[in-house]
Amino acid sequence: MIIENTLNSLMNFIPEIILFIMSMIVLLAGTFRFSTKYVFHITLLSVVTALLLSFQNYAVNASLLFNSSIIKSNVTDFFKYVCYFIFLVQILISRNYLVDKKLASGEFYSLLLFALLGCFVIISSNNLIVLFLGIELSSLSLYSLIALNRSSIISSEAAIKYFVLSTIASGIILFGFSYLYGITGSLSIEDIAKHQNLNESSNLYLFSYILVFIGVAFKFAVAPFHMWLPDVYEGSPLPVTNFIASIPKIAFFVLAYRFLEDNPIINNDNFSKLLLLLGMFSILAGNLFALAQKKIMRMLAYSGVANAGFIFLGIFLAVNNNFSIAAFYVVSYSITIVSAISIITFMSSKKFDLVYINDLKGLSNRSGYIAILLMITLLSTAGIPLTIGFYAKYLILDAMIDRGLIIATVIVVLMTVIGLYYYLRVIWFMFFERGSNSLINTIGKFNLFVLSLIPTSIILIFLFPDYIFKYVFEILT
Amino acid sequence: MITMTHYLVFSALLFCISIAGIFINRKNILLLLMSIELMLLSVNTNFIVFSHFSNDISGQVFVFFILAVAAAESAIGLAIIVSLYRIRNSIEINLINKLKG
Amino acid sequence: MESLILFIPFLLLLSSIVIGLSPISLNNFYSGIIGTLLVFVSLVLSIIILLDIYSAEEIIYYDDFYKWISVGDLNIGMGYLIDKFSAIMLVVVLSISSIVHLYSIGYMKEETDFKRFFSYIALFTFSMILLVISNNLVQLFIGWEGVGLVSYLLIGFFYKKQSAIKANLKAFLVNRIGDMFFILGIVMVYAAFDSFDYKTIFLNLNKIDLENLEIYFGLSYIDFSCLFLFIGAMAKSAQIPLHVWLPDSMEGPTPISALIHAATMVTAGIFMVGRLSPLYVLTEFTADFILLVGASTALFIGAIAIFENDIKKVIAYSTISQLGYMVAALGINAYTVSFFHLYTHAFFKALLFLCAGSIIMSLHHNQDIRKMGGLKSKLPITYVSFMIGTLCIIGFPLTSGFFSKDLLLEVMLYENSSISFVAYLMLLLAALVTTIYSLRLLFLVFYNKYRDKDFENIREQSKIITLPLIILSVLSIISGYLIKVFIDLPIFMFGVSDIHYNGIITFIEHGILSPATLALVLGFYIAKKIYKDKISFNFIENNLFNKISLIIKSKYKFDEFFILVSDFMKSISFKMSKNFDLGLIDGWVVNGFPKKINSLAVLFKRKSSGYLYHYAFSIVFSLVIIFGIILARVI
Amino acid sequence: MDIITILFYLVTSVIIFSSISLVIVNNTVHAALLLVLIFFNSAILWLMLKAEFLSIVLVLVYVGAVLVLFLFVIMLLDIPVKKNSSPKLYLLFSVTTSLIMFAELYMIILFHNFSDEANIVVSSELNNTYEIGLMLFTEYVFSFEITAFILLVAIIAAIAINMSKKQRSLRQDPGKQILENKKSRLKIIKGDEL
Amino acid sequence: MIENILSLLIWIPIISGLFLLFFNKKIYILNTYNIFINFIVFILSIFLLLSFNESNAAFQFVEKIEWIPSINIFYHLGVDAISVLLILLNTIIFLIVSFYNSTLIVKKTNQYYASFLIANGLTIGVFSALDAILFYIFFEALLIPMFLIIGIWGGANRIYASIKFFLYTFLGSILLLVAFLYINSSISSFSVISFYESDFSLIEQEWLFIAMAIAFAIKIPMFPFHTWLPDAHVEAPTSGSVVLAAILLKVGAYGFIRFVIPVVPMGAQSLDVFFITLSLIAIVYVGLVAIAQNDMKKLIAYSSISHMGFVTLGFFVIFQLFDNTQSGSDMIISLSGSMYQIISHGFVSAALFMCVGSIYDRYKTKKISDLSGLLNQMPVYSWFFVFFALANCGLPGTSSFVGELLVIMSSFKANYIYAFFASTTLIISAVYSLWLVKRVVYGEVKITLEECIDANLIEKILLFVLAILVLILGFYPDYIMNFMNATLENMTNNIILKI
Repeated sequence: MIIENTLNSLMNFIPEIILFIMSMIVLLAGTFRFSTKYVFHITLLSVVTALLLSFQNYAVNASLLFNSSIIKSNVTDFFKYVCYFIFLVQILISRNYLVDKKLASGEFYSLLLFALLGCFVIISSNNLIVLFLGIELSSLSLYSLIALNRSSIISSEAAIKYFVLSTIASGIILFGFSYLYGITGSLSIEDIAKHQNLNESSNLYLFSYILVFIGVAFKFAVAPFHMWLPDVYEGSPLPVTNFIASIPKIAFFVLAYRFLEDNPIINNDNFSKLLLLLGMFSILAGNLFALAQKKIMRMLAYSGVANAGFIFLGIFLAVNNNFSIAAFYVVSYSITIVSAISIITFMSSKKFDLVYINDLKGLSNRSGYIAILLMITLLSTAGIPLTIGFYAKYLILDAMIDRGLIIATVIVVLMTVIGLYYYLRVIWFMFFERGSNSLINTIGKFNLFVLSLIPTSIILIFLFPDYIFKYVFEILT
Repeated sequence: MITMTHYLVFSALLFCISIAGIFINRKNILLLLMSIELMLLSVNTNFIVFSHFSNDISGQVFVFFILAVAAAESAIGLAIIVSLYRIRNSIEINLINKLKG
Repeated sequence: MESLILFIPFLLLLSSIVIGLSPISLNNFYSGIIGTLLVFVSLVLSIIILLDIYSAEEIIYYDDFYKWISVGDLNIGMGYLIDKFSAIMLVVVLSISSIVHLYSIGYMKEETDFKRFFSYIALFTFSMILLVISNNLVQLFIGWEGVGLVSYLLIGFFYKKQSAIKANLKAFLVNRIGDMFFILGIVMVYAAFDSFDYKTIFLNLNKIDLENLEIYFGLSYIDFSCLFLFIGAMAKSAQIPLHVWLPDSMEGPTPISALIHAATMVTAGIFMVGRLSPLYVLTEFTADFILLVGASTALFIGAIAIFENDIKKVIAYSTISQLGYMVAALGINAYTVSFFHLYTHAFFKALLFLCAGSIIMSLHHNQDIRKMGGLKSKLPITYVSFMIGTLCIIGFPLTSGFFSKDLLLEVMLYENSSISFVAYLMLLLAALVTTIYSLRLLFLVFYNKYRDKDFENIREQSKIITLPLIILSVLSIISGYLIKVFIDLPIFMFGVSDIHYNGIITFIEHGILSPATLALVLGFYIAKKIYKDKISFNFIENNLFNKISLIIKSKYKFDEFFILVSDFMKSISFKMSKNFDLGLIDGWVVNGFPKKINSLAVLFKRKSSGYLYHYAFSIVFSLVIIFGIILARVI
Repeated sequence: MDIITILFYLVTSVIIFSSISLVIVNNTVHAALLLVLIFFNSAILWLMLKAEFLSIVLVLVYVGAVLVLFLFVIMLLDIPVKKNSSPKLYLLFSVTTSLIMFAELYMIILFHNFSDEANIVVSSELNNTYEIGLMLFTEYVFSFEITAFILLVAIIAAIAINMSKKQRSLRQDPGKQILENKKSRLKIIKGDEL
Repeated sequence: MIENILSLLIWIPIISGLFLLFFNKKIYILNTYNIFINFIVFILSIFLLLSFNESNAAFQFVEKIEWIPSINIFYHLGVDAISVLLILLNTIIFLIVSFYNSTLIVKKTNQYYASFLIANGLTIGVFSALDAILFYIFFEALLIPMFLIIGIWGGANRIYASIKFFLYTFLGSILLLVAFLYINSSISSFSVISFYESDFSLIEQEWLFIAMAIAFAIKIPMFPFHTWLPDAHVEAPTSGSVVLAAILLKVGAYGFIRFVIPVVPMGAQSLDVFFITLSLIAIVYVGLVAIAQNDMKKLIAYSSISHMGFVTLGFFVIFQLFDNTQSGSDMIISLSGSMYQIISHGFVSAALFMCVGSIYDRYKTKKISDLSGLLNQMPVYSWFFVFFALANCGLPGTSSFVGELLVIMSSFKANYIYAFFASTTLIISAVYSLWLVKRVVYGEVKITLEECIDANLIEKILLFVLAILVLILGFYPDYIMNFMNATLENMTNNIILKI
């Protein structure tokens, strides 16, 4: 029976299995000194295959696999699609960059696939053990990916910082897990949530949840747990940054969703206030720090901190199991930031790393097209209408006002205005300043096409958002 | 009589010491790694305590996995430290602040 | 007949537009002729209308051309109200205008901007007509501002001359001060009667419970509104202290001075008060105020003319002084009398200005009377005309000025109040002053010897210049004999029933025997002795007299006062712009807050160390704080 | 005071003291050895909690493998012993913070009403190792596989990070240094190229 | 087509503008294209005007499509008389600007034209949106083309000005969003029509009022929020200034009359004295500040602020008018006056900025102290300049007078002190306008140009058209007054019911 069960589970988990297998093939291909071209194509092939298979495998109803340790539902599938999409864009764009930086190798791509898989495991996990392993799988792959850039001082620094701090966060999460296990006597997330339903609230339960969510806050880089993010953004190779900025956020959002779904703790005054305050503080700190940044990645990192604050607000607002607001925010932010970092990746070349915002001066003279793409992306991050980011912020603000948090809303809104300044600074550098850096790479028709995918969808979704809204609302409410 | 609370307080203390170890230490990055091991040890102890007192083996299974992962983690950590040492010729923590602001 | 009224403004507007926008190929002369003809046709039309009005009793043309605004309960039309009063005014304005048009063809023939000039004066006449025929206050105001505008444009006609563009700005701004109050007055009237329409206002005058209206600063509502309206008139009709613009406005071409700054526009204030006389009779304070302003203007500004050396400015000051007479008459509710003086004054003052223009042309734009003299022989027609004008202004018996001024003084005397008696004395003194400066001008310009070079080349101007002078001379003399018409003018509620008018002969007799004649004779004596015979009197050397003359020569420092005020405002506005707007609001608040936030951000950035243990510590520290707070809340 | 209690206090106090000294010790080798001590004592503690398999694993894997790796790296890098020189204020602050944290955790644990001993069913029939094995290969087989991948990642990473195709070390080559001249050492580049 | 005319009006220029971004051809093709599109839009708006039934106070040409039903947002368009007039103003100004642009030489011409086309469509969207969020989206989106216009094609200090413009207006508008969301959370609709039917408590209304009023006060701009405008004007290219002054400021005014006053009249009523004071400060103080300016564009910008003070004054005195007279008629008069001022200022300021822009093109300076005696070198321009300067100071017969008169009238009925301060504008506006004329137009020539180019044919025609419009509006305001009457009557009735 167990074997049948396992076989059935394997069949349902086939896209991930394929990815597991393919990642090892990629590794082998790298080991046997295939040219990096093949490695890249195999990676691409494996992701596309997995994506196609997972389309075919789309689950309308939730099903539990591997003895209830894995859950597969339309929620997990939705987020996985987003991850696949993002990942595809990332690897397509980063190809030239990696070759230029001599990073393209079998182990790089396979580690990237492992990181992706780790995130998928987080997304699908229904058990603390699997969850922990997923977190570790993705984190360990990411530490290594950063450290792979051996020649760079800042990369190794970023790696060690990320490593140590992330491990602390894992430790904190685990500590919380241990208490949860102790209270409920179960490792199943569902059971843990149910336990809270059955019993009256216990303080230890609350505190272990807080421990877990501090860990989550760390992974989201919510202030004051955000310090690693700018350093990692700056230090790691751009494709890795691109990954770190987007896919783990989605994965950890799903984690938060799992932990809070059907769980009355979200209505707990202390817990929800904590989420609210962390979110607000993060918006405040992120925007404030981003103002002074001169390096583009650090600026994006701090903007990421601010956006993580918004995600926390979204989670805070997920009363009555309505996670759709936060989910929409996460998805919209992730694809936007991927677009931004991809564009920066694209512009960096062999001789030149796009580090300072100043380097973007006069970009529109050199390539108006890229400048417009970047502008759309940044406006979306800022939440200006005509972009998907507007709806993301809109939903949050709307829900906050529905909750009667007027003053908090006004503060958030004012912070958004401050935040707008540093996005505008990039835009004005690109469009208003004269002179342009001739080292910036602007060629590559196919890459330009890939790059324009996200900005186009940002605007298209703005114009016709209803399908997405309906879908997200349906699966996450 | 040694109760569950005794064990839990002990592991909490261990947890606090290990975390303090991470930020009190200013010189040697290897000590950081050791502190992390210590932290995981405290977590493991917690799990085992709960597993023991609730007579449920799954906590111990978790500990098994944590041990495995911790080993992998320290391997990667040490690898990073070695590579850091190669490029900077030092692993002093208070020299690692090229990324800041 | 009534439909003819539409043609008058139309023709004038047509004239203005056609001449103003005509291509360069249109000859200056012909365009002048076109303009003059159109005005002349209007004049003919207006005379027909006047005759029509007088053909029967109680004919009033009243209608709207079109609705200007109708919104809510508010209805403002563009229309006309022609009664005897406005019909006469119409004729006066159009006749002076057509004469000036004619004169200008000659006077302006060498100017490059000839057509612009004609376009302007046609526009002016249009605005003036709009003002005169208006049947509501808003239209009045539109005309009022329109004439002000053209006055502004014409004073600045020689736009390269700094003095001209200063003068026109000054004229406009001073008028604007008046306009501000004028519009407030209009609005006050509207607020009380809920209409701008004369008819509605006058009809409701009795229905409105005047007692019930608010009282501001101890003055009744009507007092206040009339006062504000009158302040508007003060600016337009150059009364103390808002007269300062008129002498400067002599920078404009001379025909303009005749048309706008003597005969028509400046009398708009008088006309307005006359128009609104039903309101003004309800006021007490304002009437006294008007009386005093008028009398003091007549006397004190007249006195300045004695010491003025610019021929046009002398006439300008005399205009102000004469306007003072009219205003003073308004102050005792003797509107017909005031209007009568307006009417006679229009002709002889226009005449004087045109003569001055002729002299100036002949002397190649020399306006300084100290350099003139003995022109009697060289410019005979001008001399005679000027003489007639002077006689009129000093009220020489049987000239028009005699009738109007004497009537005015008589009425003033008969008014039973102490204020009006003081005013009477002032006006009497003003008559003396008038005589002195007018004759001084006459003597200095035409008698004795020429005091500048090139006497030989001076010659009389062409017929096109002299013809208007002749026409106006005739009109100046005969216009006074229509006194009966004015005394019987019916539209004023309180006409001159107090005046015992027993026919023209009696009036003349009475007039000659009045104190005014004494003033005339005395003035003639003094002027002749000083300016013609160059005899110096002892009392001139008198210390007191010196002081007085110094005060008068300083023009009572009105200009300086206005400059002071404007400098003060300017410095305030500069200070506000720099310190408050750019400094406080923009610099400190609008840019200041972002700057503070930015410096805060930079500070944070600089303070962050980048050390791993600090990061770890901050994580743990936050955790401890969060735990602490929640523990405190839970327990 | 039964033997278990005495043992508990003995073991825990050893662990606590060694961990405190681990945190403040300067010599890395000493620290590693202290860690060995801690792990051994923990193994004893776990034995007391009837987790025989795990305590064996702890000794085997940690002491036998991980700490040897640590020692290996310590020896490899041969880092001179340097005194930990935290500023006093910072030290005070951090120690206080940790103490407060402990106090908070202590309170949290204390306030929770654990049903002590109520659940303890004395030793089931099956032995500990068997039970864990059963769980591992039935219920947690998926997790087990992932762990395999994690270890794979660790292997790849450890190799890839340090595998160098050419000499990248910053150690200076004296021969090269001697050959350098002023021109080759100083290269002027424009500010905006940075 | 007639049912979708609003959509056409919005999307034709936007889509053709987007097309233009990727369409860089010879300049005359671009010119023709640009003018052609603007002309089509203009014709459509004329068509809208003609087919609009002004006696019907309800919204007309309503289009309501489910856009995002899941969050209750509709693609809901519709116009009443106010919107129709503003749309017409908008299309006229953009047509004029498109002609004017064809006389200029700018870099990145296609993008320049595209920005204007997009701005055109978005503004029409602002004026015709009946869904609050749709309005907000257009309102915000409008910032982007203007931001780019100022930032890319602006003067030396353009970045500062454009950022200030963008951030400042964004700050305001995001508060507006908060207010909209709050309203939605209690009436669960974003439709303007249901906004009008909403019923909030006084304290709610006050806060909503503050949030919305700040947004629009920044946009209009009202007194303490005005400092972005001079900077933006000074740095913007001429056409940008024209659009900014003639259209964008009106968006703020439109917001007041569409969203603030009818939706939260009680809030407005309880704070009206404060806003009246601000308006009066704008009229007097900002007017005085305008006098001190040495940059022509700055001067006109400040004068715009001062004139907008009249608009807000007219909006906010209506409550006191109602208290004093208990009748809607005076309120209608006051609102009509403000609306008229809006329209009139659109034309006058547009013309003034065009004049200044052309002077700048020729003399390369906007400093008043550098210029003198323009009349000698470019007479046609100068006379237009004088004309519009006079119109700017509210000379009767020009359109500005009508609005000023009505507002002064209404404010007197509310309180004589308001009228007193409001009427000082007669002096102040005359001082700054005519002093400007005196220093710039009259006098002797200071800078002699090698070849002095007076207005070319297009410029002459444009200025002439504007002048004629100003005069027609000045002499025959009744058409527009009648046009708005039913709408305003309906609006005042609503307000009266709610207060």
